[in-house]
Amino acid sequence: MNEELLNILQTLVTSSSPLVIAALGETITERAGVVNLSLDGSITLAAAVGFIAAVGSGSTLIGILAAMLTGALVALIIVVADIELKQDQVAIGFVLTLLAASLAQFIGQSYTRVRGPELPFVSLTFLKDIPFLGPVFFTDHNPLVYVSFILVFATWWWMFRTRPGLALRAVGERPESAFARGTNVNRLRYIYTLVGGALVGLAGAAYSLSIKPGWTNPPAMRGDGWIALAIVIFGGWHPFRVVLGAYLFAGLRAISSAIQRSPDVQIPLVLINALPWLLMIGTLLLVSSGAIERLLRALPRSAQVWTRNILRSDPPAALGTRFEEH
Amino acid sequence: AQDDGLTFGMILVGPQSDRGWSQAHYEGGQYVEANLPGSQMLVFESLNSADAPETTLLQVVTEMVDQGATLIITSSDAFEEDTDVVAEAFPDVTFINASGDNAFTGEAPANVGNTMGQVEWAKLIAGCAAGLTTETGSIGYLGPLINGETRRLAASAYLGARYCYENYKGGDPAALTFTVTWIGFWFNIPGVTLDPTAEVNTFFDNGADVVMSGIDTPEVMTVAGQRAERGESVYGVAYDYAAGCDVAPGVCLGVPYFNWGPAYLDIATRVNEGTYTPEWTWNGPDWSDMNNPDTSSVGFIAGDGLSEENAASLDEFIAMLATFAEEHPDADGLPTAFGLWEGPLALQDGTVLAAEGEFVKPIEADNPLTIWYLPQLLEGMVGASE
Amino acid sequence: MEIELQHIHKRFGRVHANNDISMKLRGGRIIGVLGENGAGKSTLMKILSGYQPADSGAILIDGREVDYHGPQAAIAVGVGMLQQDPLDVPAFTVVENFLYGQPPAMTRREARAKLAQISREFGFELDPETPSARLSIGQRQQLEIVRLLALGVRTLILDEPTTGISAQQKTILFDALQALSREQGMTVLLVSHKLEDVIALCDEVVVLRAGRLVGDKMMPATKAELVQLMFGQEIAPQERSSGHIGDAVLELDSVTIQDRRVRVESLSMNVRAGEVIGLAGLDGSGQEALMRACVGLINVAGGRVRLNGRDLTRQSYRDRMHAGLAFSAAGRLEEGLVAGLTLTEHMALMDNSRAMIDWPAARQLSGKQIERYNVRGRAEDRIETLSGGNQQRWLMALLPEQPRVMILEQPTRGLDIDSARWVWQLLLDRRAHGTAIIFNSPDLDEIVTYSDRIIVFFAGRFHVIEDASTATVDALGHLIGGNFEEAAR
Amino acid sequence: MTANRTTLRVALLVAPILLSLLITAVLVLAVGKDPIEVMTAILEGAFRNSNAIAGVVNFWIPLTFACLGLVITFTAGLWNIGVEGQMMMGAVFASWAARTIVLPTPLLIPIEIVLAMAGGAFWGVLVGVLRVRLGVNEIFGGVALNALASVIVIYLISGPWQPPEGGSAQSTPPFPAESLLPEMSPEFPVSLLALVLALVIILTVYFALRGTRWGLNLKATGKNPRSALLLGVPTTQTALSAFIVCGAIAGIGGAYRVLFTFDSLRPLPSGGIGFLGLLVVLMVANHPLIAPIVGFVFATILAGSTRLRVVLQLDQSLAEVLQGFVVLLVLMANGLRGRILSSPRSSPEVVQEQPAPTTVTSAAEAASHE
Ligand SMILES: Nc1ncnc2c1ncn2[C@@H]1O[C@H](COP(=O)(O)OP(=O)(O)OP(=O)(O)O)[C@@H](O)[C@H]1O
Ligand SMILES: Nc1ncnc2c1ncn2[C@@H]1O[C@H](COP(=O)(O)OP(=O)(O)OP(=O)(O)O)[C@@H](O)[C@H]1O
Ligand SMILES: [Mg+2]
Ligand SMILES: [Mg+2]
Repeated sequence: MNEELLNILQTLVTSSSPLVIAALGETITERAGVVNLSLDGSITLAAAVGFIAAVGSGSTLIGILAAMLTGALVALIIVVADIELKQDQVAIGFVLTLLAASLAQFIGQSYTRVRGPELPFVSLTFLKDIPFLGPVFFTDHNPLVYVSFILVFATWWWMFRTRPGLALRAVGERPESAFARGTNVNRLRYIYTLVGGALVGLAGAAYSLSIKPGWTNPPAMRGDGWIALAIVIFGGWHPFRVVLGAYLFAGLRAISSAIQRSPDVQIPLVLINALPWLLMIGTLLLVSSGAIERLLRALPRSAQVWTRNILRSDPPAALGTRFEEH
Repeated sequence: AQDDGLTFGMILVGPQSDRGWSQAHYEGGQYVEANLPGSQMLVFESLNSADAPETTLLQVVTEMVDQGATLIITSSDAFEEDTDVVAEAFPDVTFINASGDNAFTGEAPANVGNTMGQVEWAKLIAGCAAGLTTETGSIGYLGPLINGETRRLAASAYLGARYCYENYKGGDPAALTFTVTWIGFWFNIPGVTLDPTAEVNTFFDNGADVVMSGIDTPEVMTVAGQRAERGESVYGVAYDYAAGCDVAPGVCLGVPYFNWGPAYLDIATRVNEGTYTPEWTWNGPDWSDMNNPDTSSVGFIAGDGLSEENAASLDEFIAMLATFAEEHPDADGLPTAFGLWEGPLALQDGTVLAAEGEFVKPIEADNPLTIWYLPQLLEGMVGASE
Repeated sequence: MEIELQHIHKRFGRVHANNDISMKLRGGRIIGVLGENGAGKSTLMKILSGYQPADSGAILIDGREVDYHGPQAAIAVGVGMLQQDPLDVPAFTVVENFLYGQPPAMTRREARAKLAQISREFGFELDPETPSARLSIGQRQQLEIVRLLALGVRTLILDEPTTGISAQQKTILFDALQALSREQGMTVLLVSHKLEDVIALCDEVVVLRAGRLVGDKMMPATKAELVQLMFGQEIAPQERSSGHIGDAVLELDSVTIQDRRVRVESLSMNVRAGEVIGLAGLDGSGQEALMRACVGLINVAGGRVRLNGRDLTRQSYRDRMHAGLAFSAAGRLEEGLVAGLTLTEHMALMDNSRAMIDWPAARQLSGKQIERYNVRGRAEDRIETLSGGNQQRWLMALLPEQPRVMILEQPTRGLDIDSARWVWQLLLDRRAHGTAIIFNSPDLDEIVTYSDRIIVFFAGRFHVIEDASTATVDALGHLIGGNFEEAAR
Repeated sequence: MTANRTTLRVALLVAPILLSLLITAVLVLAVGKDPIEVMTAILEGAFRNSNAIAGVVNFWIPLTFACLGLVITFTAGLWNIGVEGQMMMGAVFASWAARTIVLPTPLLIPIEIVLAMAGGAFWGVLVGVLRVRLGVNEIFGGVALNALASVIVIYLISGPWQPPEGGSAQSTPPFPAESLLPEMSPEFPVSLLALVLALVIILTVYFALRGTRWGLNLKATGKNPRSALLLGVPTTQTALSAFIVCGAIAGIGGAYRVLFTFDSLRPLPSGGIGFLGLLVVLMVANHPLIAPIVGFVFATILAGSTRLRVVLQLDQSLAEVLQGFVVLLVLMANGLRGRILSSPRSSPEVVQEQPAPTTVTSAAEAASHE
């Protein structure tokens, strides 16, 4: 196995871990029927708060907790505005996207480029010796990367293999049915929105405590929140596909930057920056019903069924709607 | 609005604490405050399209003049054109645009001057440190946007690296890979520039073991530090700011930097006395002590990452440059030649820049084939020229 | 198990949906709950089953007052309700739907076993691994009944359970309900507008009107007696009507339709002026697809659609409307009326002749139509504040006066007998002027009563009954279950 | 009872504004500055002389264009986050005309404005096609197209349109004087033409929404595209037309930035004003006449905040934080009002009109039914 390739993949796994964590968090939230649109702002704010707390306390753990709390707090505003105040989730989420980013910039001012604690790098014994997988997945990552691995399986298991998972999915699919079975719909929406928000916050900490350590203006993770939201859709709200989407995205991004270095390619440098966004639209097109139907029309009938099944990405049926008991 | 001293405005493109270009200017301004009695600095940081897209230079200058500023320093080539336009509206205020050349070319109004440091020297030294240290024979250079300034700095680093790789380390200069990646601006603006963190990682992943920073901010050192902590033997070279190595001292080979204090103090003093006539200056190092904060406009501080043996070679190299500089003294306040910029040298497309035995001219009106206007990277370097 | 309701009150804003209702329900009986639209039947049932709290009043079970919040609590004391649209989770499989809500200790395997056991008992066929989105309404009802029984329910409430299921499924359902009450002593409450079903099944009926309990009666009773109880007056049974049938207006020429759920292959038919064609079939058997293909909401995969000889096959919905088709969909507020717009705004929307809107004219026209269609509401009211029956009337008022062909999905969906007759009166008026009508309905009675021709669909296959006067509800019931061969014999 | 309710309504209108000022004050105190000085600096920055007031108006004009465009898309139930990119493309097209076409000012300006409208409309229709034809939610389409517009602008500045002496990725060379919008007077540097155009657009949008068939189509499509379609509204065209018209109006805002504010094309020429417009329109529940009024307040804060940085060394983000909190808290207070006022006795009134009931993932329902 080519050493350089392993290096590149290892870096990819590290650098996409915040995307994985944030997209999983949003998957959980949206599975419960709530849209937390604020990701691009709340990741940034959590990164800032997490870093400041880590600098203040000297402990990355406290930084991580502060970041998770921040993410949960932003999510709390959305769910309170939705359930208690009957305000549109998307509107509140959008306002929070901007507000959280500005707030991050404000509180981060005096921490710009300050050196702070960083997460250590850890390799997993035994696992790191597995050929290929070892060097890529289990060597020299910060602990949050391993947390992201665990989260993928844990969310899948919780959603699809446990009884509370049934309730979680039911709340996002058909809240009336959940209510009929004694599930407290809005309480679950509170809980999972907060859990999802905390994970979004964790993603912020992964940035400011390791992947892009410290605080800078403009924040280095700007834009990734939108990418994470798109990955959730691409991933069809399924943890495995979501994580696949995150890696795919990071991989394509890496390839695009490799193209820039290739001497034969004469793409104006700035246009390379268009690639992530073209990718985002491309991935959404791939799973959007309108585009699928257009695509399918060109295919033979036999291919239509499995194409539809692979690409289908149905949102939880009650996503973004409000539930009132009476 | 004080009568007893000079109020001057310092407009920065990045944050005043960016551990790079903007902080160096900010500290230059503080140096003026400390050494020119009664002087007071007004600062506006992060005037750029990402942080303050709604704010124009005109608005900022208006506010500063309102507060009594009679000298405005716009500290980036990003402000070059705007400075000229705004200066027309404030004929009684003196403007200094750092790194621009419009006072030299005559494009600027009468109240605009320029100043710049001859950091090319320091870049030669930094390149040498990289060339001495690399084991894989692959050096990465993280560049900002592409223009004459950034090309000549990257090229200086390359010349230094090639020279030392060949002459001290005994390597084959043809086998030395020197790759330049441009991110698109002086610092990271997500969505606008390439992500410097990712680019540095890519350099290292692809076999480079030394990466040199050409941008305003210290991502190169951050990533190199992280990599070293994971046990890789990689190194970084910082840029712009004297304390640039602090980010990751153990892997820092050194930092070529600007020291704006002396030049700004000189200008501010003369403006305060009413004796300043706008001009273009390009200030060199104080070869007796490159790192003297009161006399040297540019400097190089070697880092802890440099081995003892290589440090010795580097000192030898610096001494050689100093001798060269003594032999080619500045004339009319302008440099006459830079070390290692000696033929045969060709541009990437093969155009001859200097024939055997000739020196490339540092700057000349209407001559693009000079160091200041360097139109392409040099032959032997990998990376886009425009 | 004996249930007693005491002085139940429930208000929604100005509407007094349940007004001082008291009644006693004995176990082992099937009780019909009757009343016109908006009488308060569903409200009362929801209160009894914990879906809604009463404003005041008490519920006593076996003499002890219960005070529960939520349906799960009602189930715990033995009262379960089967909603008209069964409350399952479409994305879940049958076994997941069954398991969800059972005691936490139950494992997937136990759930599977119990599901199979109860299903077998009643002759239900439920594959545990099928997603419930793929089940018919009848099967989803069965699933819900099994689920409630597994939870130990002793009183079962069913709100209009017989619309949209086949005759076979209805037989299975009724057999099951009878078994539950006769053999297991359970109380069954059946809300229904279908008096035939009530007569066939119930031991007793209670009647609500305008929120009050206005009568109860032990069965047997005749349909006329029940109508008298419900409306306080007799309503003459609707006569089979037939108007003057003219030339073909709408021609379908080997039309093939493919939608997500079904494929209808090569259907040819001429619809003639003044003709009423009824489409029968279970949900999603092809009748909706056919109607939507006629108006251009679904593309046809093959064949031609012509109106008065003009080829419409590639025309858009709007062009077809201009050409002389009119369409109304089953979901009033989903596909038809725009919640948030006033009656006048709806009226203005129908006039697309000018770029500027003449508001005074639109208001005036609305006023006229409100009067003519006897709509209870004002021109400036938002449409969603009207009751369902009045919304339906406004939908009719918006339809063009004399289209060539009206294509109507379930024109009397959810309406009581009186309102439904009124709607048909309006439709037949138009038909008398030569408009052809194509409609579908889950109510086979309605189809038999009003159609000149009937097309029965089953899973995309179809069977045409040329002379509707020969059809009976019973025969249709078997046909919609797919027994085309039997019918042919 | 009614008196009480009126008090409550007023209280719920004022409280969020006071609360956001309070939060901002706490933030200011936390960084060791004086909130009163901050307010003074903002107000001085905005109103100290006619020149400063002109600065406010110069933010208000493009903001108003953005707001009125957004009123149209929100009426159609569309979340046009792409407005920022539409402004940028308006700026790009206007810049092209300014750089390329040589004509006297009175002839050139109309051409520039028409081209700016075309540019904005073009960028709008891309979001629209993605949404109604291909099922990509307009929020994501908008975010991506904003980024693409920004990349295109930077490409032009640092590539084909760079200054002769080489790009610093900051600006094109200044446009010829004939191509720029003239200012009213040196003491009040505002473009009269743009000001008049803004007022015309406000009234046009207001009356178009109230009195035209198109306005009613927008409203019906926004509230329920399926029903609207079945009632004969061409929903796809209506949604696309909303994007086009919004893009065109926003494009004028972009043109104003390059033809008046900057005199050249800059990175991010829209300057975040499109996003600010979204906040304003959300806050005023999509009202075409109130939006410009609230917009003026926001423009004041924006213009005044430059002084904050010079005088008090406070980051510009403070102004954004203040604006964000105002909008957030006003929305929350609206909800609170709905909650308090819909007591069980009164009929369940439809809680205050809110733009854009669409959810993030509801892919082009309108389209799939046509
Ligand atoms: N969208 C998907 N992407 C990747 N893998 C998937 C996806 N869906 C299912 N799988 C794979 O299939 C296995 C079963 O997944 P899942 O739990 O979703 O299915 P199930 O248990 O059969 O159905 P249910 O969703 O009802 O639980 C998983 O272990 C997973 O590997
Ligand atoms: N959630 C609610 N909000 C407001 N009004 C309601 C609500 N539920 C019912 N109503 C009103 O209460 C009255 C009784 O409604 P209910 O649904 O109980 O009637 P019903 O007898 O079941 O009628 P139908 O035969 O049409 O099903 C109606 O006027 C209805 O509009
Ligand atoms: Mg110049
Ligand atoms: Mg009912």
